[in-house]
Amino acid sequence: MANLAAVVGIGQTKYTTKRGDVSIAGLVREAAQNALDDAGLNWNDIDAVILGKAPDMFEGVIMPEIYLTDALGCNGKPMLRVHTAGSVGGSTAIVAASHIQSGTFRRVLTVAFEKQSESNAMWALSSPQPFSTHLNAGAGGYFAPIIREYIRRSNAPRDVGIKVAVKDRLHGARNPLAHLQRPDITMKEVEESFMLWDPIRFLESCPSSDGACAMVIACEELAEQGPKAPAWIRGVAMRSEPTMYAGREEVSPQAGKDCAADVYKQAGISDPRKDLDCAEVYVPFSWYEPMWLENLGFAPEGEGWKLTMDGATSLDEGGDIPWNPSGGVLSSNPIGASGMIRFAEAARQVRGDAGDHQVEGARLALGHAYGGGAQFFAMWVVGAEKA
Amino acid sequence: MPESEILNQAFELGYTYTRSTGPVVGRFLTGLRDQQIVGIRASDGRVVVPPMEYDPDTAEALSEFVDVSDEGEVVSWAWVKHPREAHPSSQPFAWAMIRLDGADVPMVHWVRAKDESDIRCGSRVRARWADETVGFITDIAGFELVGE
Amino acid sequence: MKQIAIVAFHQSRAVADAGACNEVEMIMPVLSEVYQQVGINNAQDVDFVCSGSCDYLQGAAFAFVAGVDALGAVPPIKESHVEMDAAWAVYESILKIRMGHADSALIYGFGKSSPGELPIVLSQQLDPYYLAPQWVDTISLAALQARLMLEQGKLTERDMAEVVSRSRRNALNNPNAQLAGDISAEDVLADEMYLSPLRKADCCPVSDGASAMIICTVEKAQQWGVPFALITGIDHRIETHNLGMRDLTDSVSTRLAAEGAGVADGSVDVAELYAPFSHQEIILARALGLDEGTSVNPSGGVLAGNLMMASGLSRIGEVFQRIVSGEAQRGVAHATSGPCLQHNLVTVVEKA
Amino acid sequence: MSDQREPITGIDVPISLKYNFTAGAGPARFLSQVRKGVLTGQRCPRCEQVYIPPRGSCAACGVPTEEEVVLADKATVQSFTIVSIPIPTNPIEPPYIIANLVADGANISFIHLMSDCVNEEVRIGQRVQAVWKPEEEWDYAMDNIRYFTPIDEPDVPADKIGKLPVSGWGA
Repeated sequence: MANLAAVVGIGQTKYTTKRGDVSIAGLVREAAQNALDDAGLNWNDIDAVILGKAPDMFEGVIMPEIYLTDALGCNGKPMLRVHTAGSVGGSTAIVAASHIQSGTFRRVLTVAFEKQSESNAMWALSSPQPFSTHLNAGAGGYFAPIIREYIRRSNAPRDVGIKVAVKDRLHGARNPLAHLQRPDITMKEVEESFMLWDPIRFLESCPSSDGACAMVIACEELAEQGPKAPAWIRGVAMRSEPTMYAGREEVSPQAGKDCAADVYKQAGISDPRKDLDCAEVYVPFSWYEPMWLENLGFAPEGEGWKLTMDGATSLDEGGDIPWNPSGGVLSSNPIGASGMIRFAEAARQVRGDAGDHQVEGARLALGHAYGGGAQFFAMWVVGAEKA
Repeated sequence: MPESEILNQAFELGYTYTRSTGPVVGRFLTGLRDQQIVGIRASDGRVVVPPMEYDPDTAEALSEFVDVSDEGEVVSWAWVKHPREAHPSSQPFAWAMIRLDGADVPMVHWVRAKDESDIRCGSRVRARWADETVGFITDIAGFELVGE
Repeated sequence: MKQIAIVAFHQSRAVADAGACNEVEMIMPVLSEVYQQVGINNAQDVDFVCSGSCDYLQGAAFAFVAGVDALGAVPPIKESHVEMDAAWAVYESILKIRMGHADSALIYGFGKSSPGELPIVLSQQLDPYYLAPQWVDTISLAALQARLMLEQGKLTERDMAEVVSRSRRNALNNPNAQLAGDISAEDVLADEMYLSPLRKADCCPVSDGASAMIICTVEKAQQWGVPFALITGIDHRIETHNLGMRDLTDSVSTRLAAEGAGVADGSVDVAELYAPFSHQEIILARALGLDEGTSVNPSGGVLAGNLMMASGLSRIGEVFQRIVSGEAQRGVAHATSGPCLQHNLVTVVEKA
Repeated sequence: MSDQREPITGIDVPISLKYNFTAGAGPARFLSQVRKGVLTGQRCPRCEQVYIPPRGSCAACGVPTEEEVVLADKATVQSFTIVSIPIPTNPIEPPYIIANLVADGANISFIHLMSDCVNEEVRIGQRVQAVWKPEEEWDYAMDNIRYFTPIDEPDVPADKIGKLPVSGWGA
């Protein structure tokens, strides 16, 4: 049996296109310091640091934990660097939790970041390799055909993606840290926005952000002594499958289904829509909400879009299972941190500490991240109670 | 299985990153543009050049800037007989750890010397400023040996 | 704390250029060797997989993703990755086993360093404002460290040459070594300086290759019915990035990790140290408190072949092999990362 | 040297690293055939699925793919996107169609351009064929095929995509 562990401190930066006022270290440090302050701790209280980010090429700093040691108060301590593509923020939190759940440490700091303004993610993802077809059209180009296939199978109306785009931006307007602040966004505006990778429109895509997210995770004894309510980690799961293999189900990847089943089992969840109070799910293109609603078992296959259209996932429409109350990846996307933000926002909800985007009475929440060609999954369930 | 040909192709991973510096790194680079070298005082009182943003021992954010000399002493050095293309000099040169006067912690930069035998630990060196200083580490176009 | 058993290890030959061989093709043969050692089919038969690699070695983002294609990850598997030497993947895997989420784990590391100019590529792991833009390569930084040792009388050029000579001679018995030969310290000293005070032989070669390991609970090892050794201690520490604020003639982080791993709790028969430069082996041996009784780098160490991102894992594997063969009872493996030994991991492996 | 210039808050840092890329053994065998105008897949000895372009392993089974299978240059549209933004390092003018195509005889899609078609009429299940560059321009590259263009064959039902024999789909 794993030891109990809980999130006792959460720190984030404001997400924005370019944090021109800080160095890379300064950005990472800001989130880490905020997490320590939130936990009422100082640097000496931390036993180890676990760092995550997406490819080093985004900032052009190889193995940045080496340079970030001093900013993260890690001189003389263990430092681990995780990289699992877009799911990395989630995986990093899970690896950090394992430092406590294994009984090896009592309190660790975990941080994930991306300073995308230092480069251009599209560039780093599209850098041509010899002998390959130079047709890499970025993440949108990869996911658009999969979305098209989802629409074909489910017969979903064309405005589902538009509705998600509006819903998550309205959620984001409640979250002062969100990059996009669009309280006035309309369906018409999204519909009329430029079609980038048909069927994905500009406003149905995530922004490119600078930002960092950090958490302090502690053992049971120390978590109970903290100044604020802990978010107890009730289940952790990761799954991977290859990017391309014959017969691969790309619309609803098996790795996502298995990962969800695993984390639900640990947390004692049999009906995720009923048992969970809210979810922070990695939705970088709006159509991924209905797709993940099905993949994660919130709706039967082919019917995820109905929940979206019924307002079930909307805070503003009083939905029963709000998805991405923080605004989600569609409102802020510092790639390497995006997964950890989902995990941290889930924790904020069950701590009752989510401000204007608090889901009333949230006791159990899902944090979700995915990466690569929708092949790497990381999920956790956090709760207000230990079990 | 048929034998594979070996297919090679050169490629360049080239990109210009636009880095924001934050106040500490920015202050140092601004100093370089003005041909001034600035360090920062660590929690134990030592002056560190170039300035670190965070103290390695206490993890505290540092902020007390200290002007130091552009002249100092070689603490360690390595002789590059065959410079690499990326290196700052195409002539043989020395990488060095240099403790500037007024600083306690040596910095890594390079030293211009004709021959390996011209340099030793304890050699005095002075920054040679680039013709145009722009606020970049290469504003110091290497250090030159100072006659004793 | 749950005891961890090492049950399988394999390393590919360290070669200067793996030629027409991509990541997957480099990894698959190594994995199939470790599968055979415990009698399993593929990664489906372990509970967790963790790898270590670095995108910049071959200059492609997400290089590690290709590694998954070598695993047989259908149906999906529990898998993770560190952008570090795979020795740290061992560390992550041990945590997974200790927390009860896995009974067994497959770990692999791979690196094809030959396509780029490795010492220059690695200069970009330095701080991005002061050092990386100067393109200070890793060999030059190690040379600055060696000079400090020499100046302070902490070693002589002859001491370094003896490390090289022993490495080359030991490597004669290591079929995976890239550099091996019966050369004496005098032979080494007769060579000209490469990057003074380092001679070429003081520096590890650039190699391509991969290695893999399987670890598990003792119960699982007994179930598999294969010889195993125990990991009785593991710890890793990083230290300040500022080279000027470190005592480069010592390795404080190695000392701390050795203490955490319990190196001093018994005699050390064998030590495999990830010392990419000869003088660093001496720094490490001192920091670990090793004495005459310890056989250091019997494989030849990384001076005989350095699989970036896998060399640290291979050090653990080399010690494991010597213990299960009965050559040693207790050994220490070390892995490093960053310039001038900034980050160090120490593992104690003992006879079961 | 005091001056009134603004303090430095940002710097441009050029990073350039040179590599000599070597194709893997599986990809090299594939590219050698493409150079001769032939598309070859590689069959997994375990699950018998045919991969193109081969990357050295069957990703599902984690075993080397060795047996080579000559494929048709006819394919089926598995899915596609109409791209309206220019792609860095990509000279093609938008809007253009990038499709996931499964060649007859293969069990997995590759991406390629579609052209000589009405963008609005492109659909999942559509039949297409390669339009090759002149033979004298052939190199070790998939862009020996300039693009794929629709052909007059009935659409393939979704559940048959990726399962056609090399002899193709009844005309």
